[in-house]
Amino acid sequence: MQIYLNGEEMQILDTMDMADLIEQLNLKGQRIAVEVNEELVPRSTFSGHTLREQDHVEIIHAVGGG
Amino acid sequence: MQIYLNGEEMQILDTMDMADLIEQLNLKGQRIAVEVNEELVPRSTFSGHTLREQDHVEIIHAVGGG
Amino acid sequence: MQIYLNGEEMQILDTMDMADLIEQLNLKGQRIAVEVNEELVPRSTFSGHTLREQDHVEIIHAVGGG
Amino acid sequence: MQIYLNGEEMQILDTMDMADLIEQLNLKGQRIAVEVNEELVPRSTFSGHTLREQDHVEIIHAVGGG
Amino acid sequence: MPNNTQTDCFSIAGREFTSRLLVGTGKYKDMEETRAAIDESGAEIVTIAVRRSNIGQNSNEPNILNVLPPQEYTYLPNTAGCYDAKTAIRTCRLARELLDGHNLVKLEVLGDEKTLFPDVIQTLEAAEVLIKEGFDVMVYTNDDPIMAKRLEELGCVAVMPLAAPIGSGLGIRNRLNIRTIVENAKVPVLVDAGVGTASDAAVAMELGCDGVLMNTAIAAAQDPVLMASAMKKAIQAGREAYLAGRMPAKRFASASSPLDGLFF
Amino acid sequence: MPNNTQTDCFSIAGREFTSRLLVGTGKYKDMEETRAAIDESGAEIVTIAVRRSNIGQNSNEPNILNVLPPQEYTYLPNTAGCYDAKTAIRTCRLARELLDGHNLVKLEVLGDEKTLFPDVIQTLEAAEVLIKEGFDVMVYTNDDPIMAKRLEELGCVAVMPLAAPIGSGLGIRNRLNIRTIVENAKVPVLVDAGVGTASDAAVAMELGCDGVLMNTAIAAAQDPVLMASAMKKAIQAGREAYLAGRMPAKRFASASSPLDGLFF
Amino acid sequence: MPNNTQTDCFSIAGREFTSRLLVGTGKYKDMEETRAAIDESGAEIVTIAVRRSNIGQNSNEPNILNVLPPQEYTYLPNTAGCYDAKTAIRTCRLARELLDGHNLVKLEVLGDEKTLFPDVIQTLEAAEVLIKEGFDVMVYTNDDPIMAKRLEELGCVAVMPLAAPIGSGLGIRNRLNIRTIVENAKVPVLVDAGVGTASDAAVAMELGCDGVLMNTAIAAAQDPVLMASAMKKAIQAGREAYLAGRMPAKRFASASSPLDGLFF
Amino acid sequence: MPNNTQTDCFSIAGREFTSRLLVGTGKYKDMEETRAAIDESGAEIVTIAVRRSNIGQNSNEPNILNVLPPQEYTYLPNTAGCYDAKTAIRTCRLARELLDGHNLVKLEVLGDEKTLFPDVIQTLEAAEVLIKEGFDVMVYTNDDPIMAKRLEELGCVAVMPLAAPIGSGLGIRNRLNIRTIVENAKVPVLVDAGVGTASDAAVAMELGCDGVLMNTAIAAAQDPVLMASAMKKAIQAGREAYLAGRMPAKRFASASSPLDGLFF
Repeated sequence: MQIYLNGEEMQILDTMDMADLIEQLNLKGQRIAVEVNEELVPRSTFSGHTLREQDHVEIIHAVGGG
Repeated sequence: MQIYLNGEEMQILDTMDMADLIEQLNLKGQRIAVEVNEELVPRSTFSGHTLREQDHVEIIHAVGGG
Repeated sequence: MQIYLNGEEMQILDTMDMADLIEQLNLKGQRIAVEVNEELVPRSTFSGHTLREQDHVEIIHAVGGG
Repeated sequence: MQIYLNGEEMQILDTMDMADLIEQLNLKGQRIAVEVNEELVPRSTFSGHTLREQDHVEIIHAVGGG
Repeated sequence: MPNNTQTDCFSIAGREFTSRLLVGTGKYKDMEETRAAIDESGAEIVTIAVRRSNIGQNSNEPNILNVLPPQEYTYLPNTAGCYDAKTAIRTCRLARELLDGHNLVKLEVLGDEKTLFPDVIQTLEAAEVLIKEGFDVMVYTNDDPIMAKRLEELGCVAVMPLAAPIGSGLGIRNRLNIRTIVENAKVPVLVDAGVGTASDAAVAMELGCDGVLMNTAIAAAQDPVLMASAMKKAIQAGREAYLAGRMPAKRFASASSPLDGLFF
Repeated sequence: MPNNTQTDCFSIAGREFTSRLLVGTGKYKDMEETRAAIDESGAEIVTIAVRRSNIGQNSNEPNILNVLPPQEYTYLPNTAGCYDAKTAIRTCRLARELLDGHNLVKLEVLGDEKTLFPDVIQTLEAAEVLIKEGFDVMVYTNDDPIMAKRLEELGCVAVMPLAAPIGSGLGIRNRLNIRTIVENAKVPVLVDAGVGTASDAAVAMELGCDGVLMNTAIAAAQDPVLMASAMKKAIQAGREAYLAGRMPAKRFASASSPLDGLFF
Repeated sequence: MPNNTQTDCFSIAGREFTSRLLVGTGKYKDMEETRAAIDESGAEIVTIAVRRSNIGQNSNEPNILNVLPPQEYTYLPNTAGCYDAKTAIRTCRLARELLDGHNLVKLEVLGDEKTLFPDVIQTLEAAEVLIKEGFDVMVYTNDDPIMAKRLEELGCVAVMPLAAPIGSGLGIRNRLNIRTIVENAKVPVLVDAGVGTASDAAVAMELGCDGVLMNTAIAAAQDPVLMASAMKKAIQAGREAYLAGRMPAKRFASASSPLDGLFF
Repeated sequence: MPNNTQTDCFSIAGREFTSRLLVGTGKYKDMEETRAAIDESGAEIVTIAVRRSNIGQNSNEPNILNVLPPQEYTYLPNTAGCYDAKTAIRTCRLARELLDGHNLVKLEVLGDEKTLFPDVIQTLEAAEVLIKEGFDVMVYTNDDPIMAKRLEELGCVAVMPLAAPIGSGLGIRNRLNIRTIVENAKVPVLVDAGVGTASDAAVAMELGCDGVLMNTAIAAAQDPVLMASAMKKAIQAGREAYLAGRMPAKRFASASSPLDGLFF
């Protein structure tokens, strides 16, 4: 199915949950935080958080800023 | 009955309407505006506007200010 | 003989006095003032003020300034 | 004879020289400098510098200042 | 001002004005001084306050509305003393009734007594209601360009940032903010409050303001009438300087007399 | 200005003047603009420079003395461009001869080309000689109160401290010094040089100066004639504000509308 | 600082800090310079931003959190770039999740891109929600004392008025407002944004601020590491001067050397 | 200051110094406070005055020279209180004799008691004589760039323009003049007099001055020792900021956090 990852279209398997996505993106264990459709998805709930068609997924990290 | 006129207690006849009050106060024809219980009372409606026990009547005029 | 007029070399007749020079320069009657060798030469003394070889003559006028 | 010491009249022996005066004032060895009649008197010349009637002697030292 | 005088008027809520000096009518010694100073100022718009009429004590002192008759002046009733939207709205309604439907008001909702700075939240709330009720709102605000823009977008007919605290006479504390407000605005911007002397008023106009509203600077001068004249001229001077386009400032000198033709 | 206009003139070397704005005549586009701007300024005293007459090149352009005739204006020939006492003295002598004995001069002896600040040592030297020779010396100086006093004691008829470098338009850099000079002086004090816009001129007058001399601020404005009008009004405004006695500045606010009679 | 150093720390949301200089981590040439400058600054609190992780492009450049490890620094994630309450709230939630529940945030909700001034209405709205959700909110605001008080009353742990527009380096435009905010506040007041050089930071502290937050003034200096050192010292100097109690300013002079004992 | 500390010393008359803060020794409560404050300031050069020794009254109070021994401090005897060249010269000769030939002096010849501004004419005269007699003259002057240059050309080893009247604490009244003096100078330029608090000292250094000489700002603070520490840091901060090269000031904002990677 299709989702949007950080604003870009992306095709993923219908069976994937957030944990799978993070894994596939090689972001496991990295300092990130995730939003789906403007709602925060706590890390603790990644596995089990099923993704839906057209979900807007945002994966963010820290950068230098003032 | 008792009303409050510009913050002061005042005894008036139960039959009085606003027109009567203004008359009694010798304010007729003067540049004033009137509020009862924080609601504006247009000059056009003075006669007929009956006063009630405990009404808070404010009669204001223009003064110098900046 | 040679003099310097407003910084420029100039050849004049040996017999010339300041009045002659002013005349020759068509400056007669104009609002000017004259210096020779850094000394003021009053208008009243033009005729009779003989010029000498190498005299530095400055003829000045008024201009806009602040 | 009379001299002026730091603005005050003072009687001293006619035979006194500057070294004697400094001694008498218990200023020997102290950090001071001396003027007589507005002229500096080097320490090296105290003995031998004879004082004269009406001399104005100034003995100065260092103080806090900015 | 040379030829273009006639053309240099400005309009508030459809009314045209030629004087860019707006004055308050408070703090004067008496009505006579009030009238003399305001005449001298050349002001066309004068602020007034509404207060309880002192009933009974049949004071013979003339009312401000007689001293400054409506044929000669445009009244700008204010909401001075209001610390919340509700009282400000009540005040405006009373003022409109008092003035037979005159709907031009100066809205000020104050935040505290020490600074008399506006409470911008309450100000926005009151402005919204008053505009809905058909008032033409000239609004007193702080010198925040963002807030000034919001008030304009809400429909205020003029935005009036403070120069400094009301009655402080400190002059324009933040010229950059005033200039930015002016550059952003599509409605007239008037500096309201804080002007202390003539040069302050000239500065406000040189920043591009459409006008200045003041009271204490005139009323609290040792000679209010003479200061009124000074302010009138300062406003014109600042306006003309703004229109004339000032010379660029340079760090170093540049001679005013020609360098050529020197004879030494 | 109300009634006391007629009384508010000032005198330099026994001559009475009503306009406190003195203007230079340099840097204008042409003689027409020069005349128009100076008319608009209302100036009575105008500075001029003396330079080599351009012999031969029979320029038809009118001379400044014809454009600004002596019946209408008091000339103030300057010594612009002089970097030592000697050339300044020569310049003044030539100017006096040129103007049939007119002995009012503006003495400026410059220190360097970057700042055009005065060389006060050479200025003192020149002033002494010129005063001995009967000149009425209006002297350009820095804003040092001590030097201003020396020049007054020497016999200068007016002391003219700079506000900022000539032609910089930076306005009054050091208000305290100007105020101190004014307080100490028994002769007229005029700010000379550095004014950039109308409010600068008003500030100078509010500090108590007797007048302001400027050139570039008017000539280098985008619209010199309009700026001349602005400066005229700013000088009057600042003067009147000074005479009127400004309100004291306070850190905090003070309401302009009465606190009693509030109905809420 | 002499003896009372140890005692002069300040606390935000129950955390104690000794450095009153807070720094941003943006705009540096690279991570190395970032680290060097921030080390030199002595800052204990550093702001960070949250942005989309650049997925795929497996950039080896170290992450800011590794360069400035949490054992050494207290993070202050900001909401830079947010123009409404909603996005600011989302940003704070993500930051808290990212930092394992760290709930100290810098809230800024911007009004426009030209000034980057805050939208105080949206700021109040966001602050209310965030405080309810348990965040410790250090809030960026304008220099309006009324608004500063509202934000404090709402429960913000620190109020951070701007000195001038973010990244402008214009210094403190309105000292009176900052001083008034400090005098009214019961929570720490930090100047945030607008500082350009060391003396600006010292002035902020002399006004009584508890600290200063800056980024561009250090990062955009020609030598950021040296400027970081300058800022560290300036903050300390200003703080000590505030505590030491400055001499009163007088208009005129007062000799530093004794007048008695003069021998001439 | 990072690595380049060691290299950042400056020299006066061939002597090298690392502290750019010079302090006076007057106006302190007692010698103990004098010593404590001057220690804290880190100053290497201290001014002293010479006065009549109080003969007879065998005061046990220690002499300033014992409190601040010559092994630890470089003395800078001043001519405070002198209003003409002659007394200033006498004072310097006495000081040199007093200090066994030490020929570094601070020359100040005052113009009046109200401003304590220098009499530059008398100052030039005295400087010329003193330099001929082999003194190293650090000279107090006004902020006129022309005069500063003359004094340098005469051979003064340092030029010390005032920031404001001695003991006024008004800070730097005319930054442009100080900057111009610095840019023109080939000898050290130190701001002398007028500094009131730490930020004033930082500003002086940011303008490029080589140092600052002060007395009242420290001695008249409520806590002189703490203020001495503040001044020490402010001087270093201002110096480092000058060397670091400050960011350019811009009128509008520029974000400190990246604009790309925004997720909303």
